[in-house]
Amino acid sequence: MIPISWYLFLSAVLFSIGLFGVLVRRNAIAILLSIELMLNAVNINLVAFWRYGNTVNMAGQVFAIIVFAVAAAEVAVGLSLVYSIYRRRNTVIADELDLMKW
Amino acid sequence: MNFWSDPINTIYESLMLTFTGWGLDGALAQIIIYVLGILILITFAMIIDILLVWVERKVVARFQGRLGPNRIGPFGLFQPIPDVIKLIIKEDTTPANADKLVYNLAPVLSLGSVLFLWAIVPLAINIYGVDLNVALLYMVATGAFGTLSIIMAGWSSNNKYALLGAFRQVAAMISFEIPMVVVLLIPAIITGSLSMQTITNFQTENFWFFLVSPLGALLFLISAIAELGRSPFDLNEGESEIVSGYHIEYSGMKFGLFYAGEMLHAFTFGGLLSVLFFGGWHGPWSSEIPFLGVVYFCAKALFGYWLIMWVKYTVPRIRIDHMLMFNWKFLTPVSFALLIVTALVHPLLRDAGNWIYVPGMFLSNVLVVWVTVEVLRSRSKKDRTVAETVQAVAHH
Amino acid sequence: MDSTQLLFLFSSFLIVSSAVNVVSSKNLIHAALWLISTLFGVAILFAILEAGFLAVVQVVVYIGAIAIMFIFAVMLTRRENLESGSQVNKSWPFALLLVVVIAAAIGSLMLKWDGMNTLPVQIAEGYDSVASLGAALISPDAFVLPFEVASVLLLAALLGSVYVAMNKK
Amino acid sequence: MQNSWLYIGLFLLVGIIFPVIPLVLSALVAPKKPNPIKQSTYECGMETVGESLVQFKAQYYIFALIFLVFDVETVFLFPWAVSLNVQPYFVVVEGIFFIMILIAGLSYTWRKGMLEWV
Repeated sequence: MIPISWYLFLSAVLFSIGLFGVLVRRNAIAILLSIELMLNAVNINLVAFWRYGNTVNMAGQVFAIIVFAVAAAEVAVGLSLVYSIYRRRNTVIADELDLMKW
Repeated sequence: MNFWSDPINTIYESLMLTFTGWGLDGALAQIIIYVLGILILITFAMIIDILLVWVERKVVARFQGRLGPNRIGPFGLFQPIPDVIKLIIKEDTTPANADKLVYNLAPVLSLGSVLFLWAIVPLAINIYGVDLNVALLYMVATGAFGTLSIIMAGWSSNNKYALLGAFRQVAAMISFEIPMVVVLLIPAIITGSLSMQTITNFQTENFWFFLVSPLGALLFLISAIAELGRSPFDLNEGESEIVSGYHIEYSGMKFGLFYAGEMLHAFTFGGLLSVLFFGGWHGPWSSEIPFLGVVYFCAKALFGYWLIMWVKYTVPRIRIDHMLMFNWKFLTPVSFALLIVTALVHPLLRDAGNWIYVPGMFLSNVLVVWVTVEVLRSRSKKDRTVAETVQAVAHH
Repeated sequence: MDSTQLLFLFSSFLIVSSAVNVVSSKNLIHAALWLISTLFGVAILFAILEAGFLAVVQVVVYIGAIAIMFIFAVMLTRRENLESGSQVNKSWPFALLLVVVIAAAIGSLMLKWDGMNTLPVQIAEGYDSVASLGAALISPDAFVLPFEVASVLLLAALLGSVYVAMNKK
Repeated sequence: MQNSWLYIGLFLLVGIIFPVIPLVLSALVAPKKPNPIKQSTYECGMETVGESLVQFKAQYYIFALIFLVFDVETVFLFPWAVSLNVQPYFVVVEGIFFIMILIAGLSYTWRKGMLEWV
């Protein structure tokens, strides 16, 4: 029997790793990869709370599925933006994208 | 409990008694028995795989008016054995710039992704790996590993042709996955379950789904051929353009694993076609004698495999753009139309009895086909008119 | 230490070590492959949590689609991805500090909560989570609105991303 | 439930170890005489020109995008399909509404010529 704290700590660690990746990676695609880690951390929590709460109430699983949809949408739009910027500026390094300064 | 009517459970219980008699923990004994069962199942699959090498070579020879293997054993039946020995003792070269770990992992994952499928395939009424309640999605999930192995092989070989072949193949696989998954929803709607065992049992008690959804079976077969990367959809190995596709750099047993995976995959898809639409192991006396069910299952799977081979050796390869257009502009809309019609008609006729339900569903399929054909006809007429006008203008 | 706990520890080791590799890999294809291994670990966790449907969906959606998308995108923009320079930006020590502080804050918040030792509830015999998930998704007094909105979200993502990716100049 | 996932887990483990056996066998038996020519990239005997990781058509990426969206959509449809038998009829309409929204997306990309192989 696993107490819920195990899942919560694991997901906190995964979330932190993802957050670190988002903050430090220079490549925009790597930033998106790290966001996926954070979304997965959220999903672990949602499913764990479904399992350790009232399993008849499916809210946790439904939310997890919605997170899947959001993750897919985020990847689709995010990668398309990266690709579009790459074609115009020939770079995927986030630091070099300083369009707003112009 | 009798061995002939329920072999797996009989063996399971006698083994359980033996192991716990030796003083083993119950859970541990269960795991050991599971592993033994899995090994037997996988060995069975691999024996079929080895026989398939002979079937494939013999049948292609007959299609092309040749004799095929006929030296070793009766009708060349033992030909696969030297084939395997040859693969094992061949030198295995690795390109110098390859990404070694990924390169070696790819063929293992490729065969593994096919073997995973055998966990859920029901071989007979009570002979199956596991009755998973999300088996249909599990089937799609194993396909994800197959796609992954192709990308890994193509990328890690560090070869232009391999990479191009891998991307062509992956584009085809992911495109044709959509109509396949949509067609999978049809048995799910009818039975209200995603378990292969429930689907087969339902067909045993009522009717084969081939009768209520012939179009679904056809769409499944077409998208299965594309998933397998077999002709007419074998773009990954257009010899004149990209040599041999994603496994161009592989040699020896690593190539053998890709090859074995491809064969077994085709057979397994034949089996899944039979499970989903042709009653799986269902046949005369199959419920009383499970081993007869295994025979029926293998016969039906072999028939599906033969259909795939028939198409492969008859139809020439089509161009990649045509292939993707065929999927997105024809197969996907048709499969969604079929899904919508099935979802609309099924609840209406569900309680009406089989004598109304089956013809009703069949007619709804016919309706979808008819509308599709009409739409295609009007479109091609328009295209032809445009082309003729252009030609007439050019003449003047 | 029972078998479920061992399995949990194994999969959490897989998740965390692969996640560290995702963040630190120089080669983006390797990072994407490590992401796949992380996601597979999460799928194992879902199976342990008896959310079988989600475990399979995790593989279908994340490994079968999202990870493949990443690899495609890396291939499309590959002039940059094998660069030899530093993969992290200059302010990484601050980021590390920030992350440690946030992790500590989350940890201390969790330690204050008194439900940390909750054990899983018994799931009734013959309970089909796929069917009840379906019922929850489509019944009007549950989640039918998110269900339909999800399709609008996916539509918006499809149109937006295809438009952005195809837009020439 | 728990047992069936235990079985699947064991199956995945055995299924991934099984293909390694012939590889190990082959590594023990097969000759190993590598040389630079043998290990060079195979391009029908030609010398390799340029980088081997070529950049490829963006069209592949567009199809992957459409696939991604439809793949997620089908995941929503599976629970819907399973529960059709025990639900009232308007549930069918909800699902069809859901499908129609995405079909609209497909037909838009079709109309705009984004499905063409250019």
